[in-house]
Amino acid sequence: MLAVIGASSVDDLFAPIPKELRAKSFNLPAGVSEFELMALMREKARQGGTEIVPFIGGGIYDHIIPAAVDHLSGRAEFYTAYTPYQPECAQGTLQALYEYQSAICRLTGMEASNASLYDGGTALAEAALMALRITGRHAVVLDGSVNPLHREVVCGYLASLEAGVCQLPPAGCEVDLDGLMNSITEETAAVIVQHPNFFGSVADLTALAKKAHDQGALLIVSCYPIAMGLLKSPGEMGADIAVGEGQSLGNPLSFGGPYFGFIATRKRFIRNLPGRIVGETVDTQGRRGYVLTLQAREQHIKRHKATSNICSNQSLCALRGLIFVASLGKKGFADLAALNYDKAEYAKSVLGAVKGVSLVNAAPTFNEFTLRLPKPAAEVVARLLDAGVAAGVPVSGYYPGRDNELVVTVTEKRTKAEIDALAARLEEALWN
Amino acid sequence: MLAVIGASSVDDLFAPIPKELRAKSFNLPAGVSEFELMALMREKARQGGTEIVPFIGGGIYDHIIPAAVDHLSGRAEFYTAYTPYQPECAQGTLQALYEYQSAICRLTGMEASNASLYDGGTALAEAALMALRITGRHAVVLDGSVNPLHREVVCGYLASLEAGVCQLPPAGCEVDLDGLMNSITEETAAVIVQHPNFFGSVADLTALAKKAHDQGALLIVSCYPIAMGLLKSPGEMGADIAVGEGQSLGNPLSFGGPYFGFIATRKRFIRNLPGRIVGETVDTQGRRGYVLTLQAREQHIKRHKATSNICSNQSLCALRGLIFVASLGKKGFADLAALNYDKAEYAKSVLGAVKGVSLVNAAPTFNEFTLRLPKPAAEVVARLLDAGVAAGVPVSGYYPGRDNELVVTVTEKRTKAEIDALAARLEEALWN
Amino acid sequence: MELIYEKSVAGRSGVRIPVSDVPKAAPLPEALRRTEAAGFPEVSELDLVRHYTNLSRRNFSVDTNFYPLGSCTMKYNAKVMEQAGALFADCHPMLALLPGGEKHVQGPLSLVHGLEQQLAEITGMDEVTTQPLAGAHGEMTGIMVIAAYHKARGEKRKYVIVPDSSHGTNPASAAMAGYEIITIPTAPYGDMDLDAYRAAMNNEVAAVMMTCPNTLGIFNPHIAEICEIAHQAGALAYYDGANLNAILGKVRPGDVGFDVIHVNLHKTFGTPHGGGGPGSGPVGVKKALIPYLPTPRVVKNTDGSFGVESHPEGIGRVSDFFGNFGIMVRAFGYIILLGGEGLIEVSEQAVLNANYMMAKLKGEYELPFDMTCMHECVFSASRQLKDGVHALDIAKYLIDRGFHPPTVYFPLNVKEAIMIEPTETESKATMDAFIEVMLEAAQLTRENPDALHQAPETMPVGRLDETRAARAQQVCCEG
Amino acid sequence: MELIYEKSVAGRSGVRIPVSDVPKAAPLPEALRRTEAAGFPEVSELDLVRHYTNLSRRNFSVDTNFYPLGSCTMKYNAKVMEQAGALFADCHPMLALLPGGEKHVQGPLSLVHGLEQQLAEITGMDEVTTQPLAGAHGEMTGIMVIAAYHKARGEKRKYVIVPDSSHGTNPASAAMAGYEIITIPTAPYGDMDLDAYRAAMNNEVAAVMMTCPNTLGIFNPHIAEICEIAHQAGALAYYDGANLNAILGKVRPGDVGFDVIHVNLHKTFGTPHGGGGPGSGPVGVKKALIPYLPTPRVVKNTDGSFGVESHPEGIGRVSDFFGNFGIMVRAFGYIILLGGEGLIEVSEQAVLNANYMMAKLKGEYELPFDMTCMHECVFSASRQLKDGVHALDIAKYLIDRGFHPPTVYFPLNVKEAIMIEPTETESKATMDAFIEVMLEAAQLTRENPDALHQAPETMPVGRLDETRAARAQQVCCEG
Repeated sequence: MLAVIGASSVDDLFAPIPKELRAKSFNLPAGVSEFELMALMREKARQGGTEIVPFIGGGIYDHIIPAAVDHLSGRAEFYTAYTPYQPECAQGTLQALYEYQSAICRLTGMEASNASLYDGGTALAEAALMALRITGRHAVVLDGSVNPLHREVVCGYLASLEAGVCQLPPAGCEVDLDGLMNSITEETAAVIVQHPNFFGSVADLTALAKKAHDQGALLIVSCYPIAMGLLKSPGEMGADIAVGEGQSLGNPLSFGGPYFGFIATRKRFIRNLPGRIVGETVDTQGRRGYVLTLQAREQHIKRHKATSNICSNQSLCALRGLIFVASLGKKGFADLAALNYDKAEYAKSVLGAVKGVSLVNAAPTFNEFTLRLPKPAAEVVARLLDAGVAAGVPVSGYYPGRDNELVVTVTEKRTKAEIDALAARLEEALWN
Repeated sequence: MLAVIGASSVDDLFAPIPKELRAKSFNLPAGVSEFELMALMREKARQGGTEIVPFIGGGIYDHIIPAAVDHLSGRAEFYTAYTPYQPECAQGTLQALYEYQSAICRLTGMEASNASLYDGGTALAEAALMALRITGRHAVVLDGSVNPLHREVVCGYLASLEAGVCQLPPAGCEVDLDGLMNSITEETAAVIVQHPNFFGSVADLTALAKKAHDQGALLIVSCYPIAMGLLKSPGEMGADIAVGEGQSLGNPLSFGGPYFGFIATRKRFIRNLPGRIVGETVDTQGRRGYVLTLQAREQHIKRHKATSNICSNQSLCALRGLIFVASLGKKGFADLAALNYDKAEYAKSVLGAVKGVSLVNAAPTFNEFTLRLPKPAAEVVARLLDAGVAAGVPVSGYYPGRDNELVVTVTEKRTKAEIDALAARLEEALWN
Repeated sequence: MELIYEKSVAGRSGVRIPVSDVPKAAPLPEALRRTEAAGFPEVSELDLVRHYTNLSRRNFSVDTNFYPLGSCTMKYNAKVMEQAGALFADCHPMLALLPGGEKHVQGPLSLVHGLEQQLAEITGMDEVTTQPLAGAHGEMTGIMVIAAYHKARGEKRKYVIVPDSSHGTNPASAAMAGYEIITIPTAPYGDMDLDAYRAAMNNEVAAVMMTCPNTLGIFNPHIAEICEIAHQAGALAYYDGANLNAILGKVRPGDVGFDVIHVNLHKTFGTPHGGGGPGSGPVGVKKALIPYLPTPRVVKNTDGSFGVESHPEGIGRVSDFFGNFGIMVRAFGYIILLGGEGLIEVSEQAVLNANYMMAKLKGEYELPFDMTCMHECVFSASRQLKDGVHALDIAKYLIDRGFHPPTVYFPLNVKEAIMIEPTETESKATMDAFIEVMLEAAQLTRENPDALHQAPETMPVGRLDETRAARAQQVCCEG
Repeated sequence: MELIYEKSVAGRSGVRIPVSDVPKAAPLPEALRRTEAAGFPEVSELDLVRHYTNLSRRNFSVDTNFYPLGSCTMKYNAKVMEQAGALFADCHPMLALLPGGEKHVQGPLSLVHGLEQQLAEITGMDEVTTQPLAGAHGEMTGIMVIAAYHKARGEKRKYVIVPDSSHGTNPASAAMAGYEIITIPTAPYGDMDLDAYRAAMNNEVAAVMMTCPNTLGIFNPHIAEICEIAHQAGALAYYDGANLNAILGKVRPGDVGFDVIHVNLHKTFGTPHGGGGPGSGPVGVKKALIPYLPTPRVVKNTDGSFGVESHPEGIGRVSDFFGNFGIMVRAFGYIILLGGEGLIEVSEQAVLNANYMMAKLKGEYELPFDMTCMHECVFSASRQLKDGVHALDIAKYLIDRGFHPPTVYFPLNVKEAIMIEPTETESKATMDAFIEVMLEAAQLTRENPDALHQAPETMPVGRLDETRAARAQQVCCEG
């Protein structure tokens, strides 16, 4: 090969790089075999907390994953392909993403979805930016019961653009519907709420949507996809943009990622969607096919005027989400949501009966709820962790001063025995 | 569908079955979800002894398996296909099996391989039957240092056909070359030896092959495939049929199976091979392709006159074996064998140095060797098992009276630290 | 496509082996050392993966195509079972055979025992061994058990009876177990000729081997009588479980009078076929035969733990350990996943699907035995043959249309046989698509038979020259 | 192929959900309940698996085809990393954020920290955050860090400078971080015009964003000077690591003068591309910028354990946890597997391969910048255009011949660009096969250009009507 190139050594090929620019250090150990690597990885995974029974969420949930999801998303043709720039040899990815978009529309009650965003937090931030573009306004109203991790991402994105954020404190554990309605001004591009919210509470957002629309603002709803098997969808309540963290649709916990964010909207706002969109079309012989469409919005064409900078999204995770919902099907998905609801209601009944513990949510909840303990929750959680159970997320970490509150998550994977054991351990931790 | 059939219910379709023949019981629990099933399976796997460090073999060895082997053999197109009866839509399996046959020929130094047999024991039995067919004789001479599990299978197969088996006791831990040569008569169809033998000893079988041939008998060699990276192959030593247990080529331990048996021979004996064989040919346009060939030997054509009753073989396991050797390559395979040899030699040095312990093998060994302990090996092994190490296979289980001997296996996966720990534990078990 | 050997470049390897942490040992004597390393292909991991990935894409398979291969029961294989099987990858079977080893492998042993219990209940047998590694291996094992039984009674019997519609493995297995074969013809009503059978039965017969429903997909109503006739002559009745998928929960061979049965886990119990294996062929027996089962046996101790034992009178070891354990994991899981009701639905749906296929196709294709079928039905291409189109031509046409062909030319007692087994896991939509293509093939036979002779044209290769392969005997590449 | 929705039959499901072990709860108020269940497809597991298996077969991918997609670094992804990633499937990230939780997740935390250390050494930076979820996300994060740095110094700068050959994400990311963009043209020697850059630089510029080697595959010898010019104006130098694969162990951006860098784990560090993601875009910075890195940070405590902290002056959270952890596992493993020497070989082989391609093809294809390239080279189809053949036509012809096309029409500053990046993992044999087809295409252009316009003809679909798609905006199926 060197002869063909006309070089005498590989070093010759690096001659264009001036000597003074060469690396000053490159201090890495020698390579190993894959067997030695796996031994190291197994050791790290052993210290991964997987022996702890998780009653925690924070937007990330321990749900079942059908075996078919792993198998199909592990098909090399899916996971070693790139962004489908050449549609004729990428119909697999393209059709799957089109089916994904259709699934997200059905999940959220919306009309147009993109092909995925990074995660729940960045999806919410992109939705806020989208609302600014659509309305031409410069501020948003953000409910205080939106997941604090997501709020932090939203505020970071908006701060860069010097857009205003009006953050309301939560009304206890509830969405502050009145407060939000009263905070909408003519500068408000969107009202942002979460459904169910960080504390597990569920609210009907229909009136809020109407009020926002009356004032020329949009309603952005961040929703928990599994809950959409039971709860009114953002679309049904009149939301303009629905987003969410897609992890619970077939993506493993995996210490924080990769997951995917979803975003869907009304058809009239489609040109303001960030990211890739797949559209249906036909080929030269009239056969149906799929392509990346509306690319004029994107960074590789529009550069700094693009709707977003996003290039790589989370295709493979979105594919997992699609296969997850297609695996369960319409009824199975609804049944799964109902099972989550039943499990959490049962947990409420036994945890709420622990001496000194009370339930805080005023509204109905879905699969998460908030307890008030007679001791600081952080202390209790730390103690129970050592006993092998993650009892919940202390509210104080995100809402200073609310020391004794604990958000508890119960998915379909938690057994009655585990719930009962949590109640017993909690009582022990509180009173012994 | 019932209307098309003209039946009023599914029960109608079972009408041809007389009522009195109906099942008297069918007492099975209700079905469960795959998640509940996996919980049960994980529980069973947890009690699978995987925490025990294995210095045991018995024909089955704990070797590395490259990740590509799992991935590729897990391709649905391979593992959910059937026997390639329709070659045009089964070129994947057929070409892979042709490559497998070529690999087995190269491994064993032979000219023709079939597409796999069940396991090491049945492969050895099939080889014996093959020798009876080729020579028209009615007995075999079986060396006593052949794996006792395999000998039991061979004797069962031959007993059914009332063929004679002359079993020699092993000469200590060695192949009894003199004894074997002296036992060949004009009724001897084949001499059967193992390479290396059950005790780990390696012998040069060249003279034995010559002697067998001089007397009109065949030499059958059961060989350990990993050892073939270092040792003389059956073909090089003049064997007529080479067989073996293929497990160590890329198949997991999996509590006894599925593995595969391999069998290869001289080209002139090809019509006496049992089982499927893939051959190269061309299509109507002259393109190269592969088909099942020489099917006239097989049960579906020849029925009771077939060379064997085998129908399903172990294709997928053979595929794993192929991908394993193709993954390592010529040099990698030789290096792997050398590493096994080095590890075992090191283990010999440290275990042989344990107080009261001596090495029994008179010949060089490959990756297994035999120790003489100052106590019954069964007792020592049971005690060390509880300490988390399987120290070896006591000889007494298969050779009554040889109570203090222990066959120790050391593959490339055993680390120096594990070997040193075994020595320490052994010393402790012997003297404390 | 090139062979992997043709992609080899000296010095390459797809995987690095671990670094040695022990000293290099003194070399073996030269007389024992290989003179030249085995010529395995030398390729990068990328080239390896691309080769076998692309090779896999040259296969039809259940996961990509409808596969109505009669008598093979190509049902869907649930993905969760692959996850379950992988859990046991690192369990060493020798552990179970070590002194004091059993207690460390209670999980796998309980699984072996559990599967044996499940299969005993499903087949109506008293005890089951999972040792046989495939269906034919089960047949041979079963016949060896029968031989041991007769021998223990001081009898030396010479013959095994099989119907002419039987799988070729039946006579082949009986022959390997040392018996001579008596073949009984099929009567015009589709079952073994009862009179001929009665005439053949005598006290030199060790057993009769029956498949029921038989390979025509027909349930033999005289099956109990056939067992009875055998028993009266001191012979035993052997049930080939290849077609068990038709009668789960409906009929138990043990109840009907069979003494020995083998089942195919890779057919009835949903384990993948692997391109021709691994299968698994457990054998069930009635009480009188239990002592002759192969070694080792997994037993449940009185304290509820599981152990490993031998029957001293048993036939010994027919395979090295407990059978194809990984396959057993999948079958055990399959039975648990579906449960009793689920297994009954399997048979009901399998039979419904087969009868639907039969009803839809019998207008165009000759149906030699026109009666309700069980899980499969057998047509003949005899009408098409008049236009010069063989069953094989139809098979190849189906390939071009994306369907794996049915089994052709089997059973041997039907001319130009086309044997269709849809299985319970296929949807009506899939079957309808297949039916449409079958009807198209029939129409094309009348209009343009040559088009069928050209097929397949969409595959990487067209029809292959089997005669040339058999003559050339090129079974290993050079180099 | 049908959509999965079109295969739906009411009532079917591919998976059973667990049986409830708790009482049925009182229903939610109706006002909160969904009126109609989401219309997900209802199919059996077989239909599901067959659908997506067959769909997968409609893709080209690295594991099936050579994929010389310039600027995307489509190298092979070692299979062992998939096994490694799966080990962490059940690790809940919230555990790390709970009081007392860190000690239970030392494994994953040590891995995050380990990868950050590896990347710092490789890039010559002082600290790295793995939080950004893709390359563009890393760019935005990097620019936000730069903005926070300037803000902390009391400066409000307005502009970010990018060359016209930059990836579109550069200006887009800077814009999202609140900056206006100044674009500098490419000089005839293939790099950013140094005089124009010098002229544009002033104390209102926050940063210059450079890719080096640039998207033409050319290493800019003035890169240190470019950094220096920025620093003199109080601006910072940002390094887009998309092309880092060319210079591993050869050049470290930190040594050269860059202040901020992002790398693409899914390019340089061998993690799979997943059909467009997930990627991962860690950001490295020099010491002065460490305080502004996003929250949370994984730190090593004095006792050797790992903890989670925030920088109070940091830009806050840019994603929910620690980044795309599963991707990080693979990159961490990749660096360990190859080791330092292995990474150097990566770049050497990548550069050798690209120069080989360039040498072999430049006879037939116009090479606008004819000099030694790094890991990729950019041709123009301008000669072919004279016969009416566009870069796109050549791309489509390659599809028919089994090769994924190179990147076309990028970079924007080359007309009819054809951007080829073979990567280090491809063999000479594969490259030679590709070269042969490229030369064939050039010949066909002269002899029969229409043949190229027809391509592709071997795929499930021919050329697709993109205009129609954009007009129809059909992005979701009905029902």
